[in-house]
Amino acid sequence: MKAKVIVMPKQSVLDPQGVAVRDAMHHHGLPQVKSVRIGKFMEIEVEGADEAKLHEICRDLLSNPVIEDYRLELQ
Amino acid sequence: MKAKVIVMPKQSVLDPQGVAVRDAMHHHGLPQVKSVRIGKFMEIEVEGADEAKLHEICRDLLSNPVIEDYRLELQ
Amino acid sequence: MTNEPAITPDLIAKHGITPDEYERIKSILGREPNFTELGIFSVMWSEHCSYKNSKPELRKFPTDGPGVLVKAGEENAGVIDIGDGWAIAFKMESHNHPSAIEPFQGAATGVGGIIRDIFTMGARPVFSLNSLRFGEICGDSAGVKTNRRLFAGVVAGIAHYGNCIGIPTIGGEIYFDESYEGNPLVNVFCLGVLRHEQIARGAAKGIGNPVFYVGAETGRDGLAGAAFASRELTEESKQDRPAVQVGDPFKEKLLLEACLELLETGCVAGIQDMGAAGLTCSTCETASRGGTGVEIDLAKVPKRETSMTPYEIMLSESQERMLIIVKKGHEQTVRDIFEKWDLPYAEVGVVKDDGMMRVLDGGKVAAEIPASKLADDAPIYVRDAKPKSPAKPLQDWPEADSHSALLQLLLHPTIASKNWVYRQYDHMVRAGTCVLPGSDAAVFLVREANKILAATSDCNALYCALDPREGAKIAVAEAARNLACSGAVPLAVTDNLNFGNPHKPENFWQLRECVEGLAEGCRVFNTPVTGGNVSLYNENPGGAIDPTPTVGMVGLIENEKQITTQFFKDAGDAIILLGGFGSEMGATQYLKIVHGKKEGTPPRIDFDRERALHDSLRSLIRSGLVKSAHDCSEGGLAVALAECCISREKPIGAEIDFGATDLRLDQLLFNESQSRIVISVSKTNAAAAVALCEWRGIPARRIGTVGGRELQLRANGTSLLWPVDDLHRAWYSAIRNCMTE
Amino acid sequence: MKAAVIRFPGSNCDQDCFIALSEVLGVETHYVWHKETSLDAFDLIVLPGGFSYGDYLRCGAIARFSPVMQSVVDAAKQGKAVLGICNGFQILCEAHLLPGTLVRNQSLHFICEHRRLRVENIDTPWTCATWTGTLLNIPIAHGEGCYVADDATLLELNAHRQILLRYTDENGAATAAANPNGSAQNIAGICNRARNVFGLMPHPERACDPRLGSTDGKVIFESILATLGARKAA
Ligand SMILES: Nc1ncnc2c1ncn2[C@@H]1O[C@H](COP(=O)(O)OP(=O)(O)O)[C@@H](O)[C@H]1O
Ligand SMILES: [Mg+2]
Repeated sequence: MKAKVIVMPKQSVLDPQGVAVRDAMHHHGLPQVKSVRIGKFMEIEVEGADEAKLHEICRDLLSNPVIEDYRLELQ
Repeated sequence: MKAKVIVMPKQSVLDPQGVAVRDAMHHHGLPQVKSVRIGKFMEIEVEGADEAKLHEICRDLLSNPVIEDYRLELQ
Repeated sequence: MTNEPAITPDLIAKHGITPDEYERIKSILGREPNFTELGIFSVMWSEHCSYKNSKPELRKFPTDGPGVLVKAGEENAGVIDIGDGWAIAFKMESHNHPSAIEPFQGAATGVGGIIRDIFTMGARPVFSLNSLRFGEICGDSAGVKTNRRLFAGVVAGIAHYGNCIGIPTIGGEIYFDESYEGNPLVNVFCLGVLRHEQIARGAAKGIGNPVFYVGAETGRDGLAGAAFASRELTEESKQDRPAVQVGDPFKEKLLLEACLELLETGCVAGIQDMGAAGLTCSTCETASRGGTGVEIDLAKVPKRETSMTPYEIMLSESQERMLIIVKKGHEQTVRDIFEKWDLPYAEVGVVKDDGMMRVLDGGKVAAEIPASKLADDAPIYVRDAKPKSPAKPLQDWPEADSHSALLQLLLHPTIASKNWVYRQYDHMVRAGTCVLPGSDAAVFLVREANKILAATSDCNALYCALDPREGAKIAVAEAARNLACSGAVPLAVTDNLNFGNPHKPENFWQLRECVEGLAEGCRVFNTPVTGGNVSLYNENPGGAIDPTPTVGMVGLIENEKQITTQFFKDAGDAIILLGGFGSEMGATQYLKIVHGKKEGTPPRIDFDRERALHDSLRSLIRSGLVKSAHDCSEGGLAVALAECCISREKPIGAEIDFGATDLRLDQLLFNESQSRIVISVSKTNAAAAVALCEWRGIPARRIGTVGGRELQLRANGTSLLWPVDDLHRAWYSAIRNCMTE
Repeated sequence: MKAAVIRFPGSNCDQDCFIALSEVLGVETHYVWHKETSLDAFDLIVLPGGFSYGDYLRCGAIARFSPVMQSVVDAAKQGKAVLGICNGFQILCEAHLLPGTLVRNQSLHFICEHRRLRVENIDTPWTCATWTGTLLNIPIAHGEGCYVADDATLLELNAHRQILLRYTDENGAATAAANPNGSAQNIAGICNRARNVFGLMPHPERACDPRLGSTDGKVIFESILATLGARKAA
């Protein structure tokens, strides 16, 4: 089974990396870029784990709930 | 318009962070995890850019073809 | 302003404002405050900004001296002369509560804040220190795991910010003790260098001068963080926490360079960083210092988020921002420089002559408060103080096997090598670090001034818990001793007072005792206090933290030949103990770590003796006799000797013979009596060194010889032996091993 | 003879490089802001360490597109001496002036400490003032210094003797234990085929003053200055 986890900085929290990349894109001939937010993408290969446990781990280990949100997709 | 870019380490490249996270997941009561790979997820808010230009930026700026592959999705 | 909440007693209480304080606000304004004004008062009158509970105590510090160019409290940081037209500005600041919530960002933004305090003075920041306290990190319990997470996160956060901005973190201290569980202490120190004529002021001078906002855009980060830092952390407060501030060291690096470049042009009339209480604090303080008024329009403030209210903008604690008052006619210079550095900037207001802090929102008045009343007329409270019953003197204690006790001490994270930490810090950038972390004090060459500085931070909070006054005195003495051991003469002090809730009389008493102890110590060593920080409400469900008045001390080394390190150098060198064997066992790490007891009377400090000891050591160093010097602190003589052997890249052994003493072996080896230093000198100089000290009235005694692969201690007819490679391995990897458990 | 130290937003070893070149080695040195577009006046171009653009995205990824980089590429193509230290090395890789790239240290920690480096080839302008096999004591300070390249590239680097420095232990053995960051074949520094572009993770500019404990870094600057005729060979 494959699990995909996307961890993104919360909307209200500053994402300095996203800002720097947005500015770089502007200089790169893409002034149309309004905003960039950068998070993590994790591909997890797992054999028969239950979803509740995966959610728990997303919350406790893979993301930092104080500043990040996560999304878990199972395939 | 929203663009999503996923940048992942190439299969052939070592991903020490993925390994560390896999080990941590084992300690966390998920011994079933076989492998973890960690990349970047970018959400780009852009007004009317052409797709070719976005691909160019993915290749030149947002990823490093020596070690990474990217995927671009437009919405 | 239509949908602003009504001012109810409940809302007032939520802002941490008492009914009396509310009356005071009304009399200042001559009317009821609006919502924005209420928020402004609440942050400015929080402990964090107003020191309302600690100010009368802080007045006890000596702040003056021949070298003091800017005194504590006048500006963001004090400034001290170091000769030849050069000066230094330095200060310490806490970020305890933010780090408890989000260790990485909490610590990172702490570093960012103290760096801004320094370059606001016109100084170029050249190095940092950090003083940290956590719960225990070795073991398997959930609590210990949390402590490890906090510790790892804080260290990574400090590394992230300091490394990226390119200011070396060259020293510090770390203690692990259960009293900090859930409430770690993160105190960060930064020092900058400037020419006398470059001192910048945080005053809004010159009626009609434009006011610029520069740096990062304002978002809803850390709304009212200062108020948050001024109350106890509870599960609830952790829930309703403000949006966490995220540091951007890259932006701060640009801000630092741009501000220094702008200051160089001479067109700045006043400059002030936006730290705690952000735009609120910077506008009313500059106006108050300048004896002027400041009017700003929030519509012009660069913002990151849409539809922010005046309340939110004024209380935001977004990082990496500054307020600059520019001499009229020089606006273009500001624009040019900030454009060069790709930084946001905006002209947001003007200096007025009416003494008001006036906040407009697109032309409409959103807040209007007499600036100096807001900044300087916060209520001041003299809290009740109730002495804690003094610690019982130690009568008797069990004797442990001294051989394994030494190992146990060296393995404890409080005493073990901190390389796991400082390897993560870039401690060599700016090419000035002459003595790297791992010796008594860090030594830094300030190239532009051709001056050599030494710096250390110290505080044994176990002593302070058992006797706050004596503990605080020892903190100053130990800092001065660490500087003496590195060959330096102390110049000045900054401090960070970390205590529990001041409404509890015993906590307030501890604060007062510690302040008086620090003040006495600073007088003895002629080290005025240049500034510092107070952090109260450090509590966890088990009670207040151990009182922790951290001392940061800076000294000057006359000549590069006098730079001295703590490790033994060459086989055959003579080892000399200055200050005698000591005997005091109360509050020692031996009792705590080996016997699990935090008890007894801490050692006493005799300042005359201590000063004479430093003077003698410095004169030995000046005459070129000393090859190494290391003081006895936590763990006593045995730990000091072991550190002399193992705290360098390649350990070296020593053979020590104490002869027959009238002390029990564990007492001889592990007592923590003060005013003692281990030095090594070449064999031929041994007799001269001993004679010189004795002539000055300092007990000095040759106790052994450097060399071999073992540390051997003989006393009272017994002999103990440890291979130095084993000691080194244990001590060097202890923290790493705990962290990878 | 003139040297340029490029300043990117976020460079923080620019001053250290400047001092090493100008004060220690006596070379006329100038800072060049990243928005400049000409490097014609210079014989030696140094890309210093630091965190250009905060090292956001990838180290060196954004700096590579700074206006000055086109001139750096042109200068390199013309055979001018180009030196990248730490972040400068990362930028040179991103700009494809050197093969391969630098990724996160295997330990995932930033590491700052002195390290032993073995000189692998003295037949270059950067190492000609020393001997093959010499061990240098020079600090490293990086979080992303693990050099990676595909096998073909590594073969090529070896075949053309482009690997100039390797991490070793005190005895000069390039063991896994002596590798601070997991870099391929213990690589600490490489040059291009033409040998005029050199990138290394360690900081030679921090090892030029005896008061800082080591002067082993000087030999790299002395080599290039000797090559450029600014100084007699040691
Ligand atoms: N947090 C830290 N950051 C950097 N260096 C540290 C830190 N903690 C301790 N060190 C360094 O480790 C060495 C030993 O520290 P410590 O045991 O507190 O010394 P002392 O007892 O002489 O005050 C010192 O050089 C100190 O600067
Ligand atoms: Mg000491």
